Formats: sequence, structure tokens, C-alpha cells
Amino acid sequence: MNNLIHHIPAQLDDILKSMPWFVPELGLSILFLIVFLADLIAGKKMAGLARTVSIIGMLVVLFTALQQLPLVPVGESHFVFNGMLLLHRTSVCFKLVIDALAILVLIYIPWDKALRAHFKGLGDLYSIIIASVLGLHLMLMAVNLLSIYLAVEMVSIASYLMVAYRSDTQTTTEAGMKYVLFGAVASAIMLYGISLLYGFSGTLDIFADSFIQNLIHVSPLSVSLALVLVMVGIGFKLSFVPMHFWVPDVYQGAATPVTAYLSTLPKIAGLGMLINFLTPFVFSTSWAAFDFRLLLSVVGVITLIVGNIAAIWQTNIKRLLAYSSIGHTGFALMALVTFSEQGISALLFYLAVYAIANIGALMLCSYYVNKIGAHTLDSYKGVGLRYPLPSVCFVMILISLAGLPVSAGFNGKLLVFSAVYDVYQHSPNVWLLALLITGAATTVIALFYYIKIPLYLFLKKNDHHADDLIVNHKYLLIFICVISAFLLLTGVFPQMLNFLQL
Amino acid sequence: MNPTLPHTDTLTIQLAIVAVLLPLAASLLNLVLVKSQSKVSGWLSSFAILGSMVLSVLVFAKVWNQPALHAQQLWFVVGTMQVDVGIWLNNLSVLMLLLVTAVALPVHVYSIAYLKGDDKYTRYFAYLSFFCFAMLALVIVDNLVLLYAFWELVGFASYLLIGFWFIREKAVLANKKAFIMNRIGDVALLTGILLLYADFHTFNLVTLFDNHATAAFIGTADNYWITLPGACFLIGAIAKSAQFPLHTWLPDAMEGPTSVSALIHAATMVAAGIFLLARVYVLFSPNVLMVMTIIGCFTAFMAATIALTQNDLKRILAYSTISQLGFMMMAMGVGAYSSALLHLAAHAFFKCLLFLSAGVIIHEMQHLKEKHNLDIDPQDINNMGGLGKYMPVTFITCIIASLALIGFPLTSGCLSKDGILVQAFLWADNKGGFYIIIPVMGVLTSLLTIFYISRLLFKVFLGKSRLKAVMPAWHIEAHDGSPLFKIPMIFLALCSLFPLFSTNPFEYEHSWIYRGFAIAVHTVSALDYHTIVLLSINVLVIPIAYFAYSIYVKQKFSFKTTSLLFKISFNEWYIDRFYHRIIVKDILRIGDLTKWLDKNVLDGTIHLFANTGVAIGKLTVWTDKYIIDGLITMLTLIIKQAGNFVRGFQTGRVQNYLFTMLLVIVVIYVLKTFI
Amino acid sequence: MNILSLLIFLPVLFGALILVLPEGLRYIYRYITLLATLLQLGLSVWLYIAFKNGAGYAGVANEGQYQFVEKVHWIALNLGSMGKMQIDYFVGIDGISIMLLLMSSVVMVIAALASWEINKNHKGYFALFLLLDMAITGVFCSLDFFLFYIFYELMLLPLYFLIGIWGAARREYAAIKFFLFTLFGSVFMLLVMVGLYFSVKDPATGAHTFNIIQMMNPANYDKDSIFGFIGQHMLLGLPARTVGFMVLFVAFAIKIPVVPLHTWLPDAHVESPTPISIILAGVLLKVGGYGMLRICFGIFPEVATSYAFWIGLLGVISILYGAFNALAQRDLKRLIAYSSVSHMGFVLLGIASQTTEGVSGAMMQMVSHGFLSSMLFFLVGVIYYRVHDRDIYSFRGLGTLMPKYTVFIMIAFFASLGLPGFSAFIAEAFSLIGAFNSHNFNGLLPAWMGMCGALGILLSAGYFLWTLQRMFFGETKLKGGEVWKLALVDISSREMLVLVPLSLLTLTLGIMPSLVFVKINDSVLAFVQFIHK
Amino acid sequence: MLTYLLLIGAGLFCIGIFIVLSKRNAIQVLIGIELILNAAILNLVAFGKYDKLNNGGQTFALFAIVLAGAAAAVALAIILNVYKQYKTIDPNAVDKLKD
Amino acid sequence: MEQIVFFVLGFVVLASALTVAASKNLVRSIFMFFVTLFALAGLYVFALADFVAITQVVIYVGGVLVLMLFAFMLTNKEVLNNLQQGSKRFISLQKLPALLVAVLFLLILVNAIIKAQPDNLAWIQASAQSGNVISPTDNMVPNIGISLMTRYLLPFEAVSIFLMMALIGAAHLARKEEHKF
Repeated sequence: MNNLIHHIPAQLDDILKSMPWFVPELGLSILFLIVFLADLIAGKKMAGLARTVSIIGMLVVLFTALQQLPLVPVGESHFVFNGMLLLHRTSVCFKLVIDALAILVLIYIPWDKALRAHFKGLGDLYSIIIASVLGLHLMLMAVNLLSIYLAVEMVSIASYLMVAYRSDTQTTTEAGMKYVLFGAVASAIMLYGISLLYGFSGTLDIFADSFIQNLIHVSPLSVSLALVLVMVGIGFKLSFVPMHFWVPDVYQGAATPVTAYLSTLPKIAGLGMLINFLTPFVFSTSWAAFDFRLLLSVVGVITLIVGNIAAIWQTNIKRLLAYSSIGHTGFALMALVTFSEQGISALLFYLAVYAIANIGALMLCSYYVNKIGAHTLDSYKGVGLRYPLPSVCFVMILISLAGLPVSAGFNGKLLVFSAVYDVYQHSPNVWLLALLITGAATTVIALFYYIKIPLYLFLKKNDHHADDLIVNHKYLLIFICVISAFLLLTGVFPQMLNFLQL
Repeated sequence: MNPTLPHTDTLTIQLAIVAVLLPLAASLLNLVLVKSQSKVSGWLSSFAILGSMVLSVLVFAKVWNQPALHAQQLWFVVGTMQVDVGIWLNNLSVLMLLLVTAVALPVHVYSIAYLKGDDKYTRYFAYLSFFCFAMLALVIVDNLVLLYAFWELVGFASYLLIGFWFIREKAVLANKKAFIMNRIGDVALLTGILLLYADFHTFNLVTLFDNHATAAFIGTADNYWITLPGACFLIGAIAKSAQFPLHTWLPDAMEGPTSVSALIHAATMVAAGIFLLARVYVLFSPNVLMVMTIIGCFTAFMAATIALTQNDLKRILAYSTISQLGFMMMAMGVGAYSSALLHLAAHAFFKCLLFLSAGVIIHEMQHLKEKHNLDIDPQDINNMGGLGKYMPVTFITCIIASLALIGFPLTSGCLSKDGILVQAFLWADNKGGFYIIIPVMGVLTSLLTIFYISRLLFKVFLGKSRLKAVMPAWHIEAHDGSPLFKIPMIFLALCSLFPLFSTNPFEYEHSWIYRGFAIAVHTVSALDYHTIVLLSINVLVIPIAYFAYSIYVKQKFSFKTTSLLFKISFNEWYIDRFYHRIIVKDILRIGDLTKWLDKNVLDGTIHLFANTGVAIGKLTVWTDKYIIDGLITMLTLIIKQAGNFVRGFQTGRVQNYLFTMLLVIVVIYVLKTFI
Repeated sequence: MNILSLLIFLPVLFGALILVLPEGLRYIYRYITLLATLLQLGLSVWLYIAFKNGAGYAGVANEGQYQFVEKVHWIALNLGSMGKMQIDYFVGIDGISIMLLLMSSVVMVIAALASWEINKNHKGYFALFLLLDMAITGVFCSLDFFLFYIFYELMLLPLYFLIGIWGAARREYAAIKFFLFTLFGSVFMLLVMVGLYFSVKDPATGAHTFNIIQMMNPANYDKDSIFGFIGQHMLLGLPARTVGFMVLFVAFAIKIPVVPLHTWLPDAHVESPTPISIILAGVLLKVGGYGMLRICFGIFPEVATSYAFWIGLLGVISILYGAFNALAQRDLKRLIAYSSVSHMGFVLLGIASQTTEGVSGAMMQMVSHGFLSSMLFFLVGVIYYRVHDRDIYSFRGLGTLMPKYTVFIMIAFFASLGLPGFSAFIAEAFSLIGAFNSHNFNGLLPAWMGMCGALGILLSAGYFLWTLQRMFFGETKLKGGEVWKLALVDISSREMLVLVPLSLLTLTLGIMPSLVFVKINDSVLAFVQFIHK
Repeated sequence: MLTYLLLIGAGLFCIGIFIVLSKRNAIQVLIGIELILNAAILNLVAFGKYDKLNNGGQTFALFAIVLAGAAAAVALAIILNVYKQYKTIDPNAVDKLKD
Repeated sequence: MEQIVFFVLGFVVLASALTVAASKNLVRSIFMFFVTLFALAGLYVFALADFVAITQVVIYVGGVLVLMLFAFMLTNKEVLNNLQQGSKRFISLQKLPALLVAVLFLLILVNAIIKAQPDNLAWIQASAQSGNVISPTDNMVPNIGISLMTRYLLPFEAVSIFLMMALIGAAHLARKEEHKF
């Protein structure tokens, strides 16, 4: 104890100095409380209050996150809270994307009829989302095994809650159970791996020199095991093969806005975290025990293939999108394994665009469910001609997801390919090439199923139409249009997203 | 135009061009402006061709035996290659120019009457004029691309005209056949042209063939690259001139109007093959010439034997045409270049005449058939007979033409045919030994020619009408028809006599056409016994054949017409037996055989080829559907099945998921660390 | 605004107009579309006239020699340590593109006129039609690979819907097949495109570039770059440049299409509505040929030369295989579709010969086939529109029933089978000359290829004449009996309006091929010279 | 001693895995998960002995226990809801969502 | 002595865990789990983490276990009994895959742990030398307290929000509310 005491001032000092770097997260914490209290106090009377508050609050948070941009120039980084967190340009950019997407999801939530029908109200959901966003922020900055675990758990638990939020339907609860069991196992295994890592290195701080140095001296066999176990936890968040099994079931079962959240935010944060986690290994010259590039390349290739070929068979739209999101994870891994600055910025661009498109697609799922109760491809028959505008938007969004020009998705894909190419040019690695080829080939396969949606919307004829449910969805539609237009615009002028570039 | 030419030459060239373009103008006018079935169209076309003829005469007078005229203008440029349009007027082209117009004019006039009342009257003349344009252009153009173009266009015109009555299934099948078989030749010709281009980098005939440097080059060049284009050109000519084995389209082509057969399938287009050989004659290597000789000779013989047993009037004439074209080709092959052209010219007139006569006859028969509602084929000679007295003009002109065909003295045929045979004998003498078979076959063919044409004449014009035998009450009312029939026939009959070609009816060497070309290629002195031999053959054989034939059709003999010959048939018994058993029967059997061969083997082969094409087509369709598309389907299937496999893990049971996940992790780890 | 940009974006403006017009005005959409295409045609004609000839305007590998160039910075993506990804909006034309541009404008007008038969979802149809129009025009004008790729891909989706919504019975299958096939090619093209970007540096700016013209210059390649000339990279056991060439080749070969990558074509052509068949056959296939020339051969000339034999062989196979297939078809549209395969084989053969004659012939064939296939498909559409049947065996003796129609079909058929006087003759002849000449000129193709190609001409006569005989001649006999007899009226004046100009065009080009050759000659010369450098 | 602790942890981990995979009752599965977590905590504690200064192991163990508790609470709440809907908590019987 | 107790505790941990695994009866397995947790707490003490041991007892035994019992009672007992009919034996065919994975993991883990030679790890040696090792006499509670308020302040605070959220969520899920409409 005594030998700790003289560290106290320095550490407290560090904490105080950390505060300016921590504004968005502080904001989130406060916002969490406000939302929670607001809902608790006035939620009964004003159903939309929590949402309004949280959206406004998130805008503020987004603003503060934007403030961090000039604060953290490229190449500079700050350890915050005694090395618990690391703030650098990448994490700021990721945070921006995540905040923006979170706002999108928040706006979207009550527009889903199924979710709105929840008799317990949506107030708690907003609090949970805000807390999870905090977790996501932490994930992006975590450089300490403890903070990593904590952040992951925070996001996970929040996700479980969100999935199971509608406690009165079978699908949501089933999805929730599967998710929670799967997730708990994954995080338990991850924790075990973390414990081993801690044991082998003697420190929780992965950016400490001793971390790598100690690991190098341990039998590679053992360290590999620890790392593999840790990757299980991260893989669960990213949903790459073989940690992808929960994805279709949960995405299908959860309420659509929740799916929109799940398929984007944790994935992005997970990748951001993975970048942090891998940095010490990749950039240490003496590290040779475990080739992350190899592992992730192989996993990426398999994920690309598995996600895309399984999606071919799907008839449920959400399930289809779920598999496609697995495929996208594979693609994101491709960008990641470049381990280059350019690769990361391509990754970010790709993710942002993917996430927006995916949210848009799920919004459309909601739209059609709301309008005509259409869940499956079959029920989409001939709908495109009755609802031309949303259907055209759907096509636009799918183009972006598939990565065809002219769409933001295509630019994302181009950037990723470029990044991989550049790395390949300097260090030919057969796995990079395999990734490139698989990436291209799976694009074709992906089109196989993406094209099914327009196929059913426009090409198939349906004689007996489901009746319109008279619900006014003007705002949802407007939002969908905005998203489509955004995707198109960034397709033509991708420099609009240049601020995301590192 | 080439500015360096003197004014008169420019004028000549312009005249030639106008001569070519006049029919085109007529054709276009007929197609676009003239109302259908308007009488105007016939006269329009006729006057156009008359104009062409007059101009041709002028041009001919200017150019014949004068230095060749050549003018060209840039057509287009591809890369560094300039392709010109131009005309090359030398003896050959002006002769053909004159010949084509001279034959076409009577046919046009004839057609005015022949096609009267047809619902596509205007169309007919448009096509006919178009044909004339293409044919005239073909003979004067100076480069191979244009030559090929017009070569195909005459084929196209022929296609249109054969299928003129396109409601008739046979006509349509025939025109398709004609075009496709011609196309075989066309493709060969095109290949030849392109091969030549690859060697010489020019299409210009003048540069290629009127130039000693080229000739020298050809002499020294790699044999293969010269032989090959030569062979290709030969195949082109074979198809166009209906030579074995690509001749079967011509008999079928008789489905067209008879006037068309007269012009296109007797006089002009089929002669284009011979013309082509003449134009590029320098190119042929001895081997190709030998092939040419053999093919020509064989075709001549074969077609003659087939003609022996045909009953369709026009088919007999068609085979006769094939046979005569074979003669010409053989002549080309043996080096009787000028004789071949002489025969070409002579043949054009008399064969055209024969067809026109046949047309009149058929016209009358058709008339009878319709009038009496008979179920007969108006073209079958078995239904005719004794028509001579009703149709004197036709009869006489027909006899003249037949004599010309036989090569009877005082006709044009005598001049040309003798020339060919004599030169063939000389050629065989030079070669020695076995080659004598070629001229012998030629002579034999001549004899057969006599045989079949006599048969034709007798069956059609002499004897009693066989129809009358069937229906005695019937009163024959055939006649020569309108003057529009008679005048062209008389004109052509006159042209079939010797004065047009030579002052000396026995010496082909004195023929101006022969002289016009003799210097150009070979000078063959033929002042030996051959002339006499051949003449005697010709003279002797006529009575014998006539004799034999009169016996063959004995029962239908009318004494009036044969009284003179009756005495000569004194020994009819033995000779009849002899001929009938030994010669007639055998020859007829050969005729049957060749007919059978022609029908089944040759045509069969062609059908086989066609069917093979379609079969290959079916096969490729199958390949396309099952193999190529099948591969794609299989690929998709594999992908789908793989997807299904992956899907198989998605059992919906979370513990299964966990199990799979953990197992995979273990496997990955084990693979990673222990391998 | 640059005239090319105007040409490219004009259709979209009209398309937007159609989109905002209320559905009640749907019957004037077609006039708007027609107006747009006519305006475009006017612009193209103006371009054609204003296009300057001469060795100084050859274009090909010389950026300064392109005409009507517009080059503005378009996209600048930050790539971190690698600097910026600079993409230009760069359009311009040379002799290789001008004729195709003009041809496609004509075909679009024809297609617009053929769109009269569209009877549902007018708004969507015409909007997509004009979008497609833009993409096609863009492809022929782009000189920036990225831009090219964008337009190239942009063609797919409108076509997917146009086939899929307005097509015939098996339209879904056809649409998907078409889409996936072409996408398969272009996705890998994307990889090569990116690879090229990182291999090439613009000497002026020192930055990487998508500029196609810069990609043609070996001096611009970085040392040790993937597609660089020096320090050959190996990909999958082959030299990288070979792989790059092959990928591009496959991409464009699918479009052309080359056997055995052609199976999308019969399905797509057959199932499409008439105007789309016209566009597919008339223009889209040429995009493949154009890409082959400009990009595949342009960027990898030395590989193209070393593989010329195989390319030529593929061309010959396409010619014969397509022809044989056509021979055995009984669906008229399918027959024409396969004849397209055969005729486009000449393009490949001509290009493979790498001689001026061959390349000119290929260019001519593209232009000529553009008009002819449009005409053929339009003619099929005429019959199909009347009785909804295309089976050759269902008809007989149409010649008496529809004399004018028969005249046009004969013109189209005979022109297609290479009758002299029509454009296809010149085109095929020169493709073949190229093939024959190649033997002497550069020794790339053996002479037998030319001969086999010539055989294709023969076969084409076979199937076209058979069809004529079977369908149009003989006694009138129809599957549908009297009902059809009434339905099968002769062509209307609108149809005349399409057919007469097309017939005249193909005739004019056959008689005056210099109309084409004079514009393309310098470029073709430069191109051949460039390839053999 | 450290090694033994780790081995015990490893044993717990494996037993936990076994339970997770084999039990037909979600609550038992949850117990299995807790066993795995405890294995990890045991590791942390065992190593934490040698990290007096930062005290990472023990602190981490505390956090882990707390988080595990919270996770368990959430999981149980969800399982209760599943029971309400399905009248069973056999994870294998709850398989409406599948391919 | 200490050794013996240690091994006994270790044995109890593993044995009770195995019983949990083998038991069909949910109640029995929950109680055996209770034993495991207690024995583990004992092991924590041996690892000189008394505060952790206490926390373990309080949170796990007092919290989680009780929760589980509640959950057990809330779920219908009969259904659970039906479930238990399945298979009586510890090793059944259905469980074989699970067993396989577990054994595989065991092999791997044991191998990895032994290969790593935990007692000879460099940093542990260094800590031992520099006295950075907790000795039985040390009172670690203030140490932990200081750590939580300084070095681990962020997780500490974050966990509060985390718990709050979990509370809100779990309460939301568990609470019964009548349909409003």
C-alpha cells in the first residue's frame, strides 16, 4: 500500500488531465443519466421524450467528438486514464461514424411498428442504447485488457437487452436467449484468454513494452492459445466465421431497428478495437509467434465465402441481410489485414458506407413490414410497382451494398481493393491475393441474392396483393430517400467523406 | 477519271459507264417509281438495255484490238491501302459487254410478252435490269473487290429471279440451293482474292495481270501461294459455271421464268465463270489448268449423258448448258483460250435461242393445259410432239440453234466447237500418251450432244401430238405467239449463224473473236489433219445419229418429214438392234447411271453437307445448352449446394452453434500451431 | 459545357424530366425520349462532321491528339501515406470512338422508335432507357479508366430491369444471367483497374492515374509495380501483365460475346423487349469490342500480340460456332442472336490480326452490325408485336401477306449475309483480309483462320436463306390461321421510318465505306503502329 | 502452486465447456458459463499474486465477478421470458429461428 | 498441511464441478455449483486474494445463485422434470460430441499451460526478485481501494453505468406490465 501512495498524485493528475480528452464519453455518461431520469419521470406521459432527449444529446456528443478532430492531429495519440484508453485519430473518426449512426438508429427506432407496439414502452431502450454507445466509445479507445473486456461486456449486455427487449414475442426472446448464451460463452472464453495473456505478460496494458517482450519469451504455443481465445470474443462481436452462427437467427429475431444497430455499430467498434489490439503485435518487429495477417486472411476468405453463399438460399429479408453482413465482415477483414494507414482509412470509409446502406435496407424492411406485412422475398412480389419510390431506394441501397457503381459502396470497395493492392505490390503475399480474388468473386455471388430483392419487387408478378395497412410512414420514407440520395451522392463525389480519411 | 487519258478515251470510258448504269437506272425506276404491273416497266428496261447495247457497240468499236483502256478513282482508303473503283476495257471486257447486251436485249423484248399479265411484272423487269447492270459491271470492273461484289450481285439477281414465283415451293428451294452453292464458289473466290491481296497488296486486275512484272513474280514465286489462289478462283468459276461437282443448282434453277433461264442460266451469268478464268488466266499454274481440263471435260461428258434421258424440256437444255460450259472450261484448261471465248459468245446466242423457243413452247403448252384443264406437266416433252407445223418460226429457229449446238457447218457452233476440239487434240499431242482421252471424250460428248438435241427436236416438233392420242377430240391451237416472241428469236437465230463470227464458215482461225485473243495467249497453229477429221466427224455423225434416233421414236414418225431419210434407214433392223442394244441402251444406261449419280450421290452429297451443317448446328445447340450452359448451371449449382451445406449448420440450436464454433476453433488452433 | 458532356448527360436530363412529369402524361414520355435521342443524334452528327482527320488527330496513345476533350478533376480520395487517389472526369474521342458514338446514337433513336410497343410502366421504362443511353454514350467517350468503368457498370442495372420487367416469358432468368455474366467479367476488371492505377504514374504530376492513355505508355509504369514492364511480378504462376490482359479480355469477351462466354446472349436477346434487343445487339456488344481495342489491347499490347493466335482462334470459333447454332434454331430471335455471335466473331478475328485492314474491318463490322442487328431485331419485333410468336415454323408465305415487310427482311438478311453493296460485306471482307494479311504482315494468324472465317460467310447464307424460304416464300400458311392473317398487317409508317433509314445507312456504308474509313483511318494506323511498337 | 491453480482453472474451463454443450436446460448452461468465468477469474487471481504494484489481477477479478453477475442477471431475465413464451428452457427446443 | 488443504480444495472444486456436469437434477447441480464456488473462494484465499474471495462469496453465492434458484422456481418444475428423463448416464451418445470438445480443450489447455511453464515466466521471476509479490501478510484491501480510485478509476466508474444499464434492462425484461391497450 505504501508503495502505492506516492503514485497517487501523479495518477490523479493524469486523470484530471485526461478529462479534456474524454469529453464525448463524459457527455454520454451524463446523457445516459438524463435519458434514464427523463424517462423515469415523464416517460409515462410523453412517450417520445426519451428519444428526443437522447437524439439531442447524441447530437451534442457528436459535436464534442467533432471537436476532438482538431485536438488529435494525424499521427498523434494520447493515453488517457492511466493508460486505460488511447485516443488517436482513428478512434476519433470511428467515434464520429458511430455517433452518427447511433443517431440514425435512435431516430429510426419508433418507426418500426413491431417495436412501437411494445407495451412496456421504448424509454428504457434509449437509455440502453446510450449506455451501449458509451461502451462502443470505450471499445474504440481501449488499450488495456481490463478496459477492453469491460467495454466489450458493456456493449454485449446492452445488445442482449436490446435484442430481447420485446419480451412478449417468441422470436425476440428466442433471439435474445441465443444471443445471450452464445455471447456469454464467447465472452467467458475471451476472458479466459485475457487471463492467460495477463498471466503470460504480467501486464494488462497492451501498449506497454513489457507486454510484447514478455509474450515473446513464452512458448508460442501457449500465447497462440491465449490469443485465439481472445479472438473468439472479438470475433463474436465482428461475427466472422466461425463465430457467426448467432447472426442470422438474432438478426432475424430481433426487432428491425435493433438489427440495424447490431449489424453496424458493434461491428464497427469491434473492428476499431481489433485495430488497437493488433497494433502492438503487428508493429513489433520481434513478434513472430502468431501471424495475425495469415489468420485473419484465412478467416476473411472463409467468411466472405460462407456469408455470401449461405445468403443465396435465404427467403427472409432480414436473414438475407444478416448473411450479407457476414460477408461484409469478411470484406472489412480484407481491409484490416493490410495493417496500413491507408487500409484503415479504407476500412472506415467502407464501414461507414456499409453501415448506412445496411441501416437503410433495414429501414426498408420495416417500411414493408409496416405497410404490407412483408417479411419474406415471396411477399415482396410485385410490390415495386405499387410502391415505386421506396423500391427504387431499395435498389439504390442494394447497389451500394453490393458495391456496384455508382454508389458509395463501390467507392468503399475500390478503396479497400486499392489498399490491399498497395500492400500487395510491396510485399506479395498469396493470401492477400486470395482475399482480392475472393472479394471480387463473392461480389458476383452476392449479386446473386441482392438481385433477388429487385427481382421480386419489380420482376415478379403478384395478383393478390396484401392489403395496405394504413400507416403514415412519411418520415421513414423521407429518411430512406435521404439515405439513398446520400449513397448516390457519395458514389459520385466520394470526397464528401474525405474527413473520415486518416 | 484519269486525267492523262486523251479526250476520246475518256469519252469511251464514260460511255461504258453509262452503258452499265442505264439498266441500274431502269431497275431503280421500276422498283421505286413505276407502278406495279404497269406496262411501262418492260419498255423502260428494254430501252435501257437497248441504250446499253448501242453504247456497247460504240465502245466496242473504240476498244476492240486497240490498247486497253483503264481508268480508276479512289474509292476508299484503309490503313495505307487504297481501294479504287475503276474500269478496265480490253478486248475481253468489251466483247463481253457487247455480248451481254446483245443477248439481253432480245430477252427483254421477249419477256415483255412472256410475263404479260404476271402480278409482279414490274418487279420482274427491275430484277432483270438489275441483273444486267451487275453483269455488265462485272465484266468491266478493274479490281477484284468489285469483281467479287458484282459476281455476288449477279448471283443475287439470279436468286431473285429463280425464286420469282416464290409461292412455288420448288422455286424457293431452287433459289436457295442456287445461292448457297454459288456461295461456296464465292467464298472460294473471296479466299482467292484475299490470298492474292496478301501476296501482292493490291486488288487491281491491271496491276496484277496486265503487267509483266507480276507475271514474272508469279513465275518465280512460291508455287503454293500462287496455286492456292488459282485453285480458289477455279472453284469460284466451277460454282458459277455449274461445273462438276457444283453443277446441280443449274437444273433446279429452271424453276425460274424461262426468259430468265435464257438470259442468266444459259447465256450470261453462267458464262461469268469462264469469263473469270479468262480475266485471271495468267494466274493458273499447270496443275490448276490440268484440273480445269479434267473437270471441264468430265462435266461436258456427264451432263451430255444426263441430257439424253431427261423428259423436262428445260432440264435437257440446262444439262446441255452445263455440258457446253464444260467444253469451255476444258478449252480454257487446254489453252484454247480464244476458242473458249469464241464458244462462249456463240453459245450465248444459240442457247439463249433454244431457251426462248422452249419458253414459247411451254407457254403454249401451259395455255393448252389451262384451257382444257389437263393434268399435265407443260414442260414434259413426252406430252408434246408435232408442234412444228403449228409453230413454224419456233421450229425453224430451234433447228438453227440445235445445229449450232451440234456444231453443224455454217453455224457459229461449228467454228467454236471445232476450235476447241482441234486444240484439245493438239494439246493431247503435246502432252502425249494418256491425255488423248480428253479430246476423245470431247468428241464423244459432241456425238451425245447430237443425240439428245435430236431427240428433243423430234419429240417436240415432229410426229403426232401425244396429247391428241390421249384426247382425240382435242384441237390443237398452238402458234408462235406475238411478234415480241418471234422477233427476238429470229434475231438470235441470225446471230447463231457463221457470218457474225467469221467470213469463213469452216476455219475458226479466221473468226475475229479468235483473232482478237489469239495473240494474247497462245498461238496454236492447227493446219493439219485434225480439222478434216473433226469436220468429217461432225458431218458424218449427224445422219447416223439422226437415223438411230428416228428408229428410236419410230412409231411416232410422220412420213412427210422423214421421207428423205427413209431410204437411208434401209438397214434399220440390224442397226437398230445394234444401236439399241449396244449403244443406245448402254448409253442410256450410262445416262441413267449418271442421272442417278447426279441425283443421289452428288445432290445427295450436297444434301448431306447441308444436313451435316444442320446436324452440326443441332450439335452445337446441344453443346450450348448442355455443356456450356451446363457448366454455368453446374457452377451455380455448386455454389448453391455449398451454400446449402453452410446453411446446414444453421440448425437453430444454440448449442450446436457453440459446438461447431468450439470445434472449429480447436481445429484452427491445432492447425495453426502444430502444422 | 463540352459537347461530349452534353451528349452524355443530355439523356439524363430528359430522364429526370420524365420522372417529374405526372403519370397522366405517360403517352408523351415516348416523344420526350425520342426527342432526347434525336437531339443526341444531332449532336453526334455534328461531332462527326466537325471531327478532324489527319495524322495529327489520330489519338490512340497520344493524349494531345484527342478531340473534344474535357478534363476536370473529379474525385480526390485521400489515401493517407499513398497520397491522393485522383480521378478525373476525362472525356474525349478519337477515330476509334467517333463512329461507334454515331452508330450508337442512331441505334438509340431506332430503339426509341421501337419503344412504342411498350405498354406498361412507361415512366420506369423510359427513365431507365435514358439512363442506359447515358451510360452507353459515356463508355464510348471516357478516357479515364475509372470513368469508363463507372459507365460500363452503369449499363448493367438499367438493362437488368429493362429485360426483367418488360421482357418475355423467361425474362427473370435471362435478366439475372445477363447481369451475373457481365458482372463476373467486370468485377475482376476492377481488380486489374486498381492494379493499373498503382502501376502507372502520370509523368506530368507524378501521381498515380487512371488515365487510359497514360496507361498505354510503357514509360509511365513504375518499376516493380504489379503491371510494370520491368521486374515482372508473377500472379498465380503467370506474369502479372498476362494475367491482367486475360482478365480484361474475359471481361470484354463476355460482352462481345466470344464463345464459350456467350450463353447469356441468346437468352438476353430473346427475352428482351424489342428496343432492348436492339440496344443489346446494336450497341452493347460493341462496347465489348471497343473495350477490347481501347483497353485490353491498348494497355497490354505486347501480351495481346503474343496471344494473338489464341484470340484469333476464339474469333474463328465464335464465327463458326455461332453460325452453326443459328443454323439449328427455330426461334427467329434466337437465330438472329446467334448470328450476332457469329458476326461479332469477325470483330475479334479482325482485331486479333493486328493489321490495319483487320482492325478497320473490325471497326466497320461493329458499325455495320450495329445497324444491321438493330434492323433485324426490329423486324422480328414487328412480327412478334403482331402475333406474339417468333417460331419460324409457325409462319409460311409471309411474302404474299406482307410484301413490304418481306422486302425489308430481305434487305436485312442479305445485308447480314455479306452481300456486296451492303456494309457487312466490306466489314467482313476486311476482317478477313486482316486475317489473311496477318500471315505475311506480322505472322500472328495462320491463313487457315481466314479461310474458316470465310466459311462463316457461307454458313450465314445457309441460315438466312433457309429462314427466308421457310417463313416468307411458298403458300401462305400460318399457325394462327385467319386470326393471324388479320393481325399480320404490313408495316406501318412508323416502322417504315425506322427501316428505311437503316436500310439506306447500311447500303450507303456498303457503297461508300469511306464515310467510316475516313474517320477511323488515322486512328487505326496509329493503333496498329502502337501495338507493334 | 501457480501451475496447479492454472490446471484447476483449465479443468474448470473444460467442465464448463462440457456443461454448456451438453445440458438441456438454459440455467444449467448458464452455470457452465459461470464455471468458465470462474476458471478465468482463478487464473487472474493466481497471476495477480505476482502483480502487487498494479494489482491488475485481483482488480480484474473483481470486475469480472461483477460483470459476470450482471450478465447472469440479464441472461436469467431473458431465460424467464423465453420460458413464458415457450414453456421450456431447453435451448435445443427453442429453435424457431433457423434456416 | 497447507498443501493438503490446497489440493483438497482443488479436488473439491473439480469434483463438485463434475457433479454439476453429471447431475440431471437442476436443484442438485445448483447446489453443487454452490460448493464449487465456495471451494473456489477458498482457492482465492490460497492465492492471497481474500477480498476477491469475499466478493466471490457475496456476489456469486449471495447474488447469482439466489437468482438462479429464483429462476428455477419461476420456471415450471414439471417441464424440468420431463427434461431430466432424457438420459441418465453421464456419457451418452448425445453428449459425446460435447465430451470430445471438452477433452480436446483440456488437452490443449494443459499442454499450453505446461509449455508456458508459468512458474518460470520471466516477469514472475522479476517480480519475485523485486518483491512485487503479494505476501500472506499483506493487507490487500487498501491496496485495491487505492487502485480502484486511481489506476482503475475509469473501469470503476464505467462499471457503475454498466450496472445501471443492466439493471434497467433486466428490470424491463422481468417486469410485468399489463397491456395498455
